[in-house]
Amino acid sequence: MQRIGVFVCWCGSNIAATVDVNAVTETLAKEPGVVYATNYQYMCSESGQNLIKDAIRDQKLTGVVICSCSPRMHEATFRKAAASAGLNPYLVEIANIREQCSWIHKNKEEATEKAIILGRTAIAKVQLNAPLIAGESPVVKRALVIGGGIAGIQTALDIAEAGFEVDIVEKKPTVGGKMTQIDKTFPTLDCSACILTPKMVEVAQNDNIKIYSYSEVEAVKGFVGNFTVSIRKKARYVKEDICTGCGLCTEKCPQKNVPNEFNLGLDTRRAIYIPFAQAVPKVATIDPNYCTKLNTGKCGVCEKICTAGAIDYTQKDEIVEQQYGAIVVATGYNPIKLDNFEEYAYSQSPDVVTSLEFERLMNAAGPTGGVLLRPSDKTHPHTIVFVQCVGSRDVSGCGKPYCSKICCMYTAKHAMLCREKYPDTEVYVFYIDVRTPGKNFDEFYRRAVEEYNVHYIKGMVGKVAPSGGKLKVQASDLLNNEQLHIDADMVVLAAAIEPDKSARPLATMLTASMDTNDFFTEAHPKLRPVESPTAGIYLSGCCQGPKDIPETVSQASACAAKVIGLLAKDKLTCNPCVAHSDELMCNGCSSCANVCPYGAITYVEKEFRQPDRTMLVRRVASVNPAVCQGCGACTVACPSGAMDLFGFSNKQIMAEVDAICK
Amino acid sequence: MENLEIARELERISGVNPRKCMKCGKCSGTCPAYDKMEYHPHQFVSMVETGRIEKLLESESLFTCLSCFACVERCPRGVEPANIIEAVRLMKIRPQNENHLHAEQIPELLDENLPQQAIVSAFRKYKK
Amino acid sequence: MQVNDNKDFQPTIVAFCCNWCSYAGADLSGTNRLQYPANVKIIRIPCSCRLNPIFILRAFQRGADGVILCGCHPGDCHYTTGNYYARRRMSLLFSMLDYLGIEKERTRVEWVSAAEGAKFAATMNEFVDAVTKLGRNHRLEDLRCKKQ
Amino acid sequence: MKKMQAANLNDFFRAAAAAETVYLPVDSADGARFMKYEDGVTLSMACNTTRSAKDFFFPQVENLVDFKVDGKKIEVIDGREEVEDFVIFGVRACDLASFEILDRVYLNTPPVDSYYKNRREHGTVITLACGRPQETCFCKVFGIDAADPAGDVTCWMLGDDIYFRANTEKGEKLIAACGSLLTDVDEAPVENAKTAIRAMVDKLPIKDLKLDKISERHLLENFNSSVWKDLYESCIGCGTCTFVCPTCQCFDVREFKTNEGVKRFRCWDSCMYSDFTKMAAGNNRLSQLERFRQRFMHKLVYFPANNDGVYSCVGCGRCLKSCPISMNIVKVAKALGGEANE
Amino acid sequence: MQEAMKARAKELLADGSVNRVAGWKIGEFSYDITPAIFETAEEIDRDFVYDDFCGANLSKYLISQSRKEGKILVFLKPCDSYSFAQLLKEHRIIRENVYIIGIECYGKADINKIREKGIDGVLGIKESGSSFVIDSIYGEATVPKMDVYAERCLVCKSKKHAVYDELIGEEGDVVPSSRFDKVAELEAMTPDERFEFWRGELSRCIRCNACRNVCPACSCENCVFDNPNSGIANKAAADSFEENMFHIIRAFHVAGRCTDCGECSRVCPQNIPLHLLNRKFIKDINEFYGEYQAGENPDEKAPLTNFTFDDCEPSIVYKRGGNQ
Repeated sequence: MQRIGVFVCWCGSNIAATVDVNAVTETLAKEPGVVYATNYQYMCSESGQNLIKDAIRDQKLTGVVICSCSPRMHEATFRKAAASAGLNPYLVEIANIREQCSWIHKNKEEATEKAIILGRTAIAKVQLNAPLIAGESPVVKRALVIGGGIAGIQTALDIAEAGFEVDIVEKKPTVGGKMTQIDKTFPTLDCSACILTPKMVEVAQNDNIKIYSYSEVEAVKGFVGNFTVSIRKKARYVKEDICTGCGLCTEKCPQKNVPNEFNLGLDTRRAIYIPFAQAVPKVATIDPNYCTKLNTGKCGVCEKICTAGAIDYTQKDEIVEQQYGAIVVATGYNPIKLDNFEEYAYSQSPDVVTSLEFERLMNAAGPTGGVLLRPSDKTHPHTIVFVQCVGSRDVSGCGKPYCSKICCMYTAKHAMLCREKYPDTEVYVFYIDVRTPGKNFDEFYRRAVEEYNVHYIKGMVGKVAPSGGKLKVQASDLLNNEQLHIDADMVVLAAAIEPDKSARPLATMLTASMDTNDFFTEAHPKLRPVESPTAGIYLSGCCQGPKDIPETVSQASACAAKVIGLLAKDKLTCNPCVAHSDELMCNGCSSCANVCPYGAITYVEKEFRQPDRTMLVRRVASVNPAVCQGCGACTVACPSGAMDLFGFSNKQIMAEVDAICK
Repeated sequence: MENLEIARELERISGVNPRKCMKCGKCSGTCPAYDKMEYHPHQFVSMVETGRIEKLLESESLFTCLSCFACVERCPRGVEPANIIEAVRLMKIRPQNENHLHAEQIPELLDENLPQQAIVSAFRKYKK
Repeated sequence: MQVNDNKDFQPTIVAFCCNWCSYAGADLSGTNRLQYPANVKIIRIPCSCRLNPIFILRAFQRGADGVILCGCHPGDCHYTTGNYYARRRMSLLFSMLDYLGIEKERTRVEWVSAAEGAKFAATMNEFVDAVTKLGRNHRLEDLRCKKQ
Repeated sequence: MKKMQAANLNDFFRAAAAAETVYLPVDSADGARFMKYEDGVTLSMACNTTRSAKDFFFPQVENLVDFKVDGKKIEVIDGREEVEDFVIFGVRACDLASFEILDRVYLNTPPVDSYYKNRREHGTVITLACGRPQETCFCKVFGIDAADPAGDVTCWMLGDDIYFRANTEKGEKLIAACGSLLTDVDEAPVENAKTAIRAMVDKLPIKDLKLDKISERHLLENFNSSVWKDLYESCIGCGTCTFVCPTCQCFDVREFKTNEGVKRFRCWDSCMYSDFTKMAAGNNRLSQLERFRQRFMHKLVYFPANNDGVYSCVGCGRCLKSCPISMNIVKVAKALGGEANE
Repeated sequence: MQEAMKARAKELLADGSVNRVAGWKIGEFSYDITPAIFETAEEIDRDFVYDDFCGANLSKYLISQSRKEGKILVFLKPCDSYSFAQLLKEHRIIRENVYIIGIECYGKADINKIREKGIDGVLGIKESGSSFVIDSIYGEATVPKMDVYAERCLVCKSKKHAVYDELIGEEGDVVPSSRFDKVAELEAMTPDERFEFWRGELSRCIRCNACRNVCPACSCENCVFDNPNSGIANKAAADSFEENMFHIIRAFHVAGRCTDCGECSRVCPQNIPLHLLNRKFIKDINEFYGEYQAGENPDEKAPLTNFTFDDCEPSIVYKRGGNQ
């Protein structure tokens, strides 16, 4: 039998002025199950709380209804009070008779009647409340960072710095990411490698960080605090722990004609290679697509030459399984393919390059040793045209609908560097809008125009046609209302950037949501920008949206802070108001899992004793209470009613409905 | 000067929403007839948007457009400037109860410089 | 259309409000002392997607004359996607109720954010008016639950 | 024996309806069904109604008692409906026989079901001899004479004339009340009609269903027969057969929480349902096979064993017509060895 | 057709590919055909039938049958195959244990339509070209098949199978169907007329649960209406509200999952056009969220477990169709 206590708060005169609290108390005292009812001036005050606590003890209450202000105000207060008196905190219900009654009604009779109904409704609900115990799940104190670019590096360093172990999984043979390929950084024009490589070294040397280079995430199981991740360490045919990175093999390898991806194919490398001098780990890797030994069984030059004996042609992919408490996605971006933009003649002339290729052409470690030369004839270009928004802000289906955000700034940087290094070049930048929000960004852009005399032209290039060693550029100048025809030596395309192709399958593995452009969605666009809606998954860098380096680094650190916050806990307290499935009723139809935004529902094949005493294996849903956030979408999707929500059960809500409509 | 009603009618006829234009000028950048035109593709879009139709109707540009559709092909926002030009052209050459033309009259009116579009349009309308 | 049972007809209205936006919006209209009729009684649910059509029918069975669901604006759901599902479910359910000849004005969905206290009060005033005009719910009532 | 022109049937109903409510089979979207007589309502010519006539005495839902709750007080109120006198016209021989079977359950064996008794006492049954039996009819198997049913009054419709014979005091009274419409006549035409009906019944395809191998004597043999396994599998476990059956008499007592308390009512239950006779300890028939078997064993073996050999089936054929998967008592009986001589 | 099916079934039994066959078994009067599981060639020779009265959809039986020992052969008509595919999508059938033979179907007859034509006492029905010759107690009659085909067959939506392992007979196509005409007709009525219409129909409900139990989409282990813990369990339509409640919620629970196989209306002993409720949901889903056919595409998300950011608002109901 229920023993319910009802506590009506006056809230000074806030409630008592419009609601006859005595009448409410007296009427509710008569409700079935109610054994105690009282009212008090300020129920939330210490003496008010003591009143509740005493009643719980003296009256042996099994449920408490407090008619007071909104539960958003003091539900936590009253639950705590009940808990301290030995009553399960989830056996407390609040009837909101202030915000939703006394404050909106003037007529005392009407307000009193409504307060009684609201009280009765809370009583009806509390009759069906079950004591809930917030579950706890242990937290594995190790984080996984997927992607070893600047975002991943920064996040890993910050987490490691706080004393937690971090693993970085990088699919390339070295960490560093796109930033290693960039020459200078805006708006300060400091050397990218100079600021990045110390961080790469730091990552390599930090005892808390382990790098899985040339590796990919294969499978993810588990949930926040307790993920199990399988990592595929791809065979690099070089024993990582033995290779000294001397680089002798990369000089002697007879297979010379492998396009060098680090320089975006602008030059070549050997079949065994170290991507660049500052690679971390500085270990050689054999490219199985080009290695003669691996493909034909003959050669073996590198093995012969390696004094350390690090070459192992028999190496196989290896799967490592590891536990993590949190996973950071830092998969980064790539420039889009320009197949859809034939008007710019990218595939027709080597002198039409993307901005990233241009970075390599300007870089001292690049294919031209830092001297800007046309790829076609290695001559010095005198007229360079930069085209902005190539594939960005494009809803025609050829490109991406969003603004890639970084192009305006790096184009200004390129233009400025060109003019600085080679004052004899004419530089044109065709823009739609120049977007420079950021500290010192606009100043930087204005400097390009004002001090370096870069020709910024409002308008778009309509056509680039290679002709007689020149590139005929046809464009509109909207401000002068004329069409321009420029004979350029080089055209540089600011290609839109898109999330890395590995992001989509990864999102599926992580049950993290993505938008239509394959950027990961954040848990809240304003308030939780570095978390995925899936608990325990965090977002760092361009996987969430286009970002420049400063922004990426700040997001990476923010992300690390969130991860540290999670890993600092020994246990996670779960919200006990979560969904649960009645296995006997579950059909295993997957309707619930299909609507779950958190991937909290999995299916298990379970053996059940049938009514006729035979055993039958059925597929049934199982909710992970650590992952479920308690929205209840599944409870309605479930046709059999097997899925229900603690704290807001079907029966509780129906009891409330009944009480209101009485 | 401004005639927004006609502008909206043009939008209806052409099926083009000029407000989708982000004023990048790629249409005019790609236009092969640019120099022959008083108003350029991006201006057509902009002028229809703001209702400055009369100037367009008076302009020769209407018939200098080759309808090559390069602007439609290149537009990153799917605005379709050529369609809007065609709509303005229709408004010029096919107003109700005006400039009636009979098929028999065409040979004598035929002029080397008459744009192909106008001939075809005239035939389409008056062949019955 | 039903004829009013009497002039003093006071409809019973059940409002399901999601915990994160609309319930807070309702609180805000209280904080701002914006009045709406006492006929409206609010049931707090975690998210609009928690609203089972059964609850709506149950309310009508027990004597409700109107049922309204308030949730976060599409795109603002605390659980990211809840209200999108609710929107589909309610569109179909309301269409079905209309198909069965049940007055469509008795059911409504309104998106009310935590900042829209004024909208909450206005919505409730409007809804109560609309339902009052319709009169008592006869088409989905359960005679066994009829008030005596 | 009295006679009336069929054309005057409406006048007869009107006269009868003046004193008490008259129900008669009327054509509707679901076939013929019993409806209250009102002006403009006409008698159906269908062989029988889709639902049986048991509803009059044993309705699908019947209120038993109400509990009114006020705060912590509970008041018990007899929720029994007042039943007034009524007439059912057009009950066929099979349905009439079903009343006798229901009587055995609810009246003749204590405790007497007062709700049933109340309705039974207020009802006057006018039977109608069958004119156009259907392929699904097999009442003869149970010794029911479709040509001469009893009831308070028996009617025969012969061409333009309707013949009436009062069998009981209630019947006499009813006939007397409508006396002005009726004339006394000789029984000869009726006798001829009976012969014709019986001849017709003799031509029906399943009139010869033999049930000798299905009985108390063969109880274990029947119970353990392998045919159940073959037959039950198609059964979808709905309650159609039991709900259209005139003799199925199982009910469940349920409670409904109203706004003011609790209504306790009984409603038909079906032995085909998985929660039939489910108790705290569970269910006594756990599989659909057992439930399926129960229904037919009850009708053909257990009931006759306890009721002087009277089968709990009257051969009305409703289950043959309405079973979603066309499984029925005839197919079961034949599978159990009751094959008719062909 | 029937002979080819029998032969193939016996073949598959004989070579051990399957150990059971789900098909249709001959009845007393040639129209009362019962779904059955055949285990031997003899049973097939004696009882197996496939004709114009084999309307019953066998797919739901596979829920339990596919969990039994060995593989079962099932014959599926095009519309049945959609139910099967939908059940498969919901993980209710173990596919490996079922061998499906898709069979062609040009429509199935409805005995009630024959009876409505005043032909009663039906003893046997024979096919004769495009007509049925009906032998009855009261004489012989001939009716064109089309006149007595079930409504669901007259508005057939697809002669193409959603899933099969092999086919007997011709594979057809998805065909244009006028199945929403009646729904549209109801939508065009005034709410009062619609209310009257549905009261007239639903008030006949006897809650026998035939519609639910036969429905391949209603495959719950325990229906909410049977589960005393659901709070809405009910055994009888004790009030007109219960009729509405049961049918609205049932239709809602199968919305987006119902393949429109029409079994609900076929089995209703009270002739309630229950398919009009399901079709209303299908029509609305098509109109609101784009064409969707349950069971057609195993990878497509069901409309109620899916959404787009710019779905219509529920207020669309106030704006559209129907007289006031």
